[in-house]
Amino acid sequence: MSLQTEIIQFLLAGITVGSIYALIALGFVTIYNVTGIINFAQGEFAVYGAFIAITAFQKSRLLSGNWQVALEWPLPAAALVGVVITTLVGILLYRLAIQPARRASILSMIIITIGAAFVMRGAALLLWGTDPYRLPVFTPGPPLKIFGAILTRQSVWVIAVTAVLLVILYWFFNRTLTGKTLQACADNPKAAQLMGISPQRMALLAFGISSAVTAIAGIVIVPSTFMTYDRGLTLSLKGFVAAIVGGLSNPAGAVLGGISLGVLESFGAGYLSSGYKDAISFIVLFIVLAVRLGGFLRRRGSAGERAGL
Amino acid sequence: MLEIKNVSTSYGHVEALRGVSMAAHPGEIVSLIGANGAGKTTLLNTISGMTPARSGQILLNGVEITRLSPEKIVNLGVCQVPERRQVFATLSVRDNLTLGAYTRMRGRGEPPIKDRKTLHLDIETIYAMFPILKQREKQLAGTLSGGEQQMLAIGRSLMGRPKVLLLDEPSLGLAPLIVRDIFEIINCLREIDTIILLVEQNARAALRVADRGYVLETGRIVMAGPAADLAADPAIQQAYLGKQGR
Amino acid sequence: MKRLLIARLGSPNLIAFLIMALGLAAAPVFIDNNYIITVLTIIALFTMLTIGLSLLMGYAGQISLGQATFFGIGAYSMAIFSTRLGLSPWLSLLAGMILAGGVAYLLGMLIFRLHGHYLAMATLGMNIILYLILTQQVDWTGGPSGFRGVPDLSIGGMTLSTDTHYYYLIWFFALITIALSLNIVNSRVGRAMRALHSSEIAAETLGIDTGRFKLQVFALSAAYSALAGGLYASFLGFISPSSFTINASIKIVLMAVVGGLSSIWGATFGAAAILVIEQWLRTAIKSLVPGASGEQEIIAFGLILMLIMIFMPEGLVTGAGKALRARIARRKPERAQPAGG
Amino acid sequence: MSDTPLLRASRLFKRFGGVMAVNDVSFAVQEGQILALIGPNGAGKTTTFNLISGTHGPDQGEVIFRDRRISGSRPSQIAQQGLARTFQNLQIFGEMTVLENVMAGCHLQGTAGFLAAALRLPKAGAEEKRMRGQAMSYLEQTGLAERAHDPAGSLPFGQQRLVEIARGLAVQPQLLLLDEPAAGLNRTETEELDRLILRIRDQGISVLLVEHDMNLVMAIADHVVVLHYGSKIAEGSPAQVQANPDVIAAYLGDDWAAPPRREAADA
Repeated sequence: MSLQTEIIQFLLAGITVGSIYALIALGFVTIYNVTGIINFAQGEFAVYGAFIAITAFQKSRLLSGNWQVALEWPLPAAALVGVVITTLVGILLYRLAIQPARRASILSMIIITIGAAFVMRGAALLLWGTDPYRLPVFTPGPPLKIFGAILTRQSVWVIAVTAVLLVILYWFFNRTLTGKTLQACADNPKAAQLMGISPQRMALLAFGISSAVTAIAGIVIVPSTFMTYDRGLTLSLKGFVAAIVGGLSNPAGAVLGGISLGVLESFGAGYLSSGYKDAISFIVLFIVLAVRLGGFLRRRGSAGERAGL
Repeated sequence: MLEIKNVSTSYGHVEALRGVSMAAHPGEIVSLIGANGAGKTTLLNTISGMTPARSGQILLNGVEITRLSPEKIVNLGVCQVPERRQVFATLSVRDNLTLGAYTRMRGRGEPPIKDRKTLHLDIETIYAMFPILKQREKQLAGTLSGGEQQMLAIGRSLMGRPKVLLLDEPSLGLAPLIVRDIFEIINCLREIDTIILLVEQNARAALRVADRGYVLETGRIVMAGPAADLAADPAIQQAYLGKQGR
Repeated sequence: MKRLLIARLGSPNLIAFLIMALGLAAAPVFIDNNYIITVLTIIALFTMLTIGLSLLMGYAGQISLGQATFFGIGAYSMAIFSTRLGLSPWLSLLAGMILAGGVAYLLGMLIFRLHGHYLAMATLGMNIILYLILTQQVDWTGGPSGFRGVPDLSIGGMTLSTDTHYYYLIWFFALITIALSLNIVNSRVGRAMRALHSSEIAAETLGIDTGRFKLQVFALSAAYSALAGGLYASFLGFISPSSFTINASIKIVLMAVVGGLSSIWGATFGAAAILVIEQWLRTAIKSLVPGASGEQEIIAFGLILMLIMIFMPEGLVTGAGKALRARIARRKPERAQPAGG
Repeated sequence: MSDTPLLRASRLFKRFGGVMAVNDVSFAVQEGQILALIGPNGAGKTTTFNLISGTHGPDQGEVIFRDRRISGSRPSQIAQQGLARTFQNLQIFGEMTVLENVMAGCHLQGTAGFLAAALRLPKAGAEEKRMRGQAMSYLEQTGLAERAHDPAGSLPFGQQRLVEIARGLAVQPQLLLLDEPAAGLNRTETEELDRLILRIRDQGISVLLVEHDMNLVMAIADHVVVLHYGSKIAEGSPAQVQANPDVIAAYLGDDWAAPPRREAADA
């Protein structure tokens, strides 16, 4: 393989993985903007989306084989169920754990979402065990060739789904009343309240949207990589790093951050060391934090933080 | 009418309002004046539910609104123009106005907005009052000048068709010439036949534009009466600048 | 001097400390069960870890979700220095503490400019990087399959070999940790730390160099953790990266939270409570769901974390004490003014 | 020595976004003086206060304290120079006892570090005893001695204010900055505060005061500086500024700004 092809190959792989990071980062940003909370359980939504879709799609043995499920729905229906149930989980998380503690300190809120991540991860372990799971590729067929580099059909799906989601979200936030209401809440929660907008209702909505987007990320990636119950944490951290790189409160930045992180990882794994691939994102995190947080990011905080939500 | 009966409000340990009673009627402008920290803004926040009263009653046309959530109070037609304007800086001028009608579009405020056309007409009414906002329609509110933001904040509140309009320090931080424009606008608001409560540090201007006034000092109403009488009272100056110094 | 001594003897901390020390010293006489002795020893280790975190989180108000990093540094320093570099085990233990403290200090210089979420994530990242190093640098660490043959410590020519030996040794260090920490908390530096937790800006205006204090506390908590790590490595003789994961870090957070974030005694209680619950849950889950494997107990841990933070953010020990006092305080005026009710 | 002021703020500027919060403000605090910084809402008092106490650095200009430039230093360094402050929205250490709060204020009077504290070295013990004694004397001065062992957060608001002042005194400052000390106090508490501030001044500690309560300012200040729209518009004795037409206009506004009300126009 020529150097040029190799570079394109790494780039394509990076963009594919980066799309997933971008979606998770968007999930972070959506919740953070409206509520000022960083949800450490974010990555678990991706795991749940994938696992639920798989369970609906194929015969599954849950609870260490004590519970057999054979729904065998078609893939689109299974995926839909994955997204819907995960969204409900997200909404439940807000109602049961976040809303009752909404006046708590940041430290408490971090611990609560960490606790939530543990509960979700433990429940996933109990239900699905430690086995790796995979969905079949959405459309089987030979991979595409781009300048000699290979792009699998599933990668095309990943990138396309990300692109479509971005368009939908853009439309939602900028063209619908509800979307603008969410933006208003992120911008100035106090003024939003004076308009008769309920910040708690908006926070619930943010959790719903965020968990749905992250669940979709989990579902589109699971045909190309195995999903295990403990992937949530790594996905959370990568999504968070992507969000930070993009400025944390900026959706477009989150997408760019996600894709650049994916590309960086892909090149790092290819040229430096595949074993330390996961360390790359944290080194990026440390650098970004050191360089930028001393300055404007820290002072600004999110709207929710200012309002004490 | 708006009635406030013996209302007290605290922030944590600090009692910001101590047994305040007052009333206001549609079509009149009532000014609340007093030195910094006298409790003027707290009074507005207590009416709008942002800082709930600890005791006492607030009645709007005979219906008790004390301790309802701010959202419910907005639904009943109490709209506040907050201190320092608080426009949605990252949204366009038009979107800011649209969100001002949020409760009406959700069918909870009166009269409800059922279609885009009604909304459009309402926004045009605001543009007629503030032509500059129409010019800036697509601009982000954060890019507006202070005076324009104040107009937008007032326009946004009017989109809610308020029965009670609470104006918190509309002249704060604005250049003197702009302050004049803002007071001109407040004077015109009398025509919409709403109850208008005006909190102002510029006591002289506030009393000139108002029909009646209340003077607050450390959370209590210490003087009340027709605005013209208050304006002529030397005790006002003492309320602001203290007893005779050395 | 005599009065001072009496005053000290009379302090509840000292009495509690003495009772605890006596009880622990006597325990092996009555317990003839290696399993229980081992569990008690592990409680001592986690007491040290939890106290380190309590000082950091509860007193200095800084969050760390990566305390297992320093636990790991201590353990692997003990293993590597004493075998590969030929240092004596005691020196290796000390070296591990210094190394962990130094790493914390340097890292702290970078990450303590951060607040809240960022700090939490950065400390998580720190833990993940350590885990990667432990699994990747196979030549030094033995990789994922672990490191065998960590030497035993010895005192005055006597090599510590039995579980009971280590029980005494590790509890000795744990009690020292408790004593030192109690002293620190009730001193000039302790007040500075608590002030910093309560209001950083106010502490700063009293002339407290908050930046330096955070670093020092972080380094101290790291040294405590490394001490626990070194003792742990020597006690078991075998270590593997899986003991130093984020799960372990969160478990330490959980212990601190259960005990109350700003309570030294709470740390011991939290460590004991969680370890006992953990043992119990492992068997309970297996009997509920036959064939289940893995760390399902984290469901319960997560739930405990959430419930405490939602309903009793100061932690069980502090929170329960406060609730009780509030109840008594509520009752008093009722009794004084029966007509008022 | 006596002709150089204790603190001199010269030509301070501070801009927040598009707003000039502090615009070319200069003034001086003499030794043994109570200086009040007043002005209507949004005049820039608090920002000026923050520039002096080191919470913010000025964009331009400098603050000289005892012949040393303190602007741009960290608050802890400024405290070491002999400048203490209180906060408008109280920043007491609520979980600590009143005594511990004030002992935290004695921080600079001690040197014991982690090691000395952990091992309870005799040096640390003696130091601790000395600090405790000092702290108690400040509590007696402010009338808080009886509450010494109560958690500071459990005190009524007025006494929490006093805890902050006692804590500030414990820094042993030459200049004490008080940020709206009377806010939230009732009338008797304010009068007690009057007397306390005068006593502090009589001990030789200068006081710089930002305050809304004009009765308090007019009763105790030696010198008053008036800010409006970020600029200094007047200074002088209380009686002088009270009679100053610019000050009156700043506080009460200009009625030309408003058009006359409708009825008046109709009549």
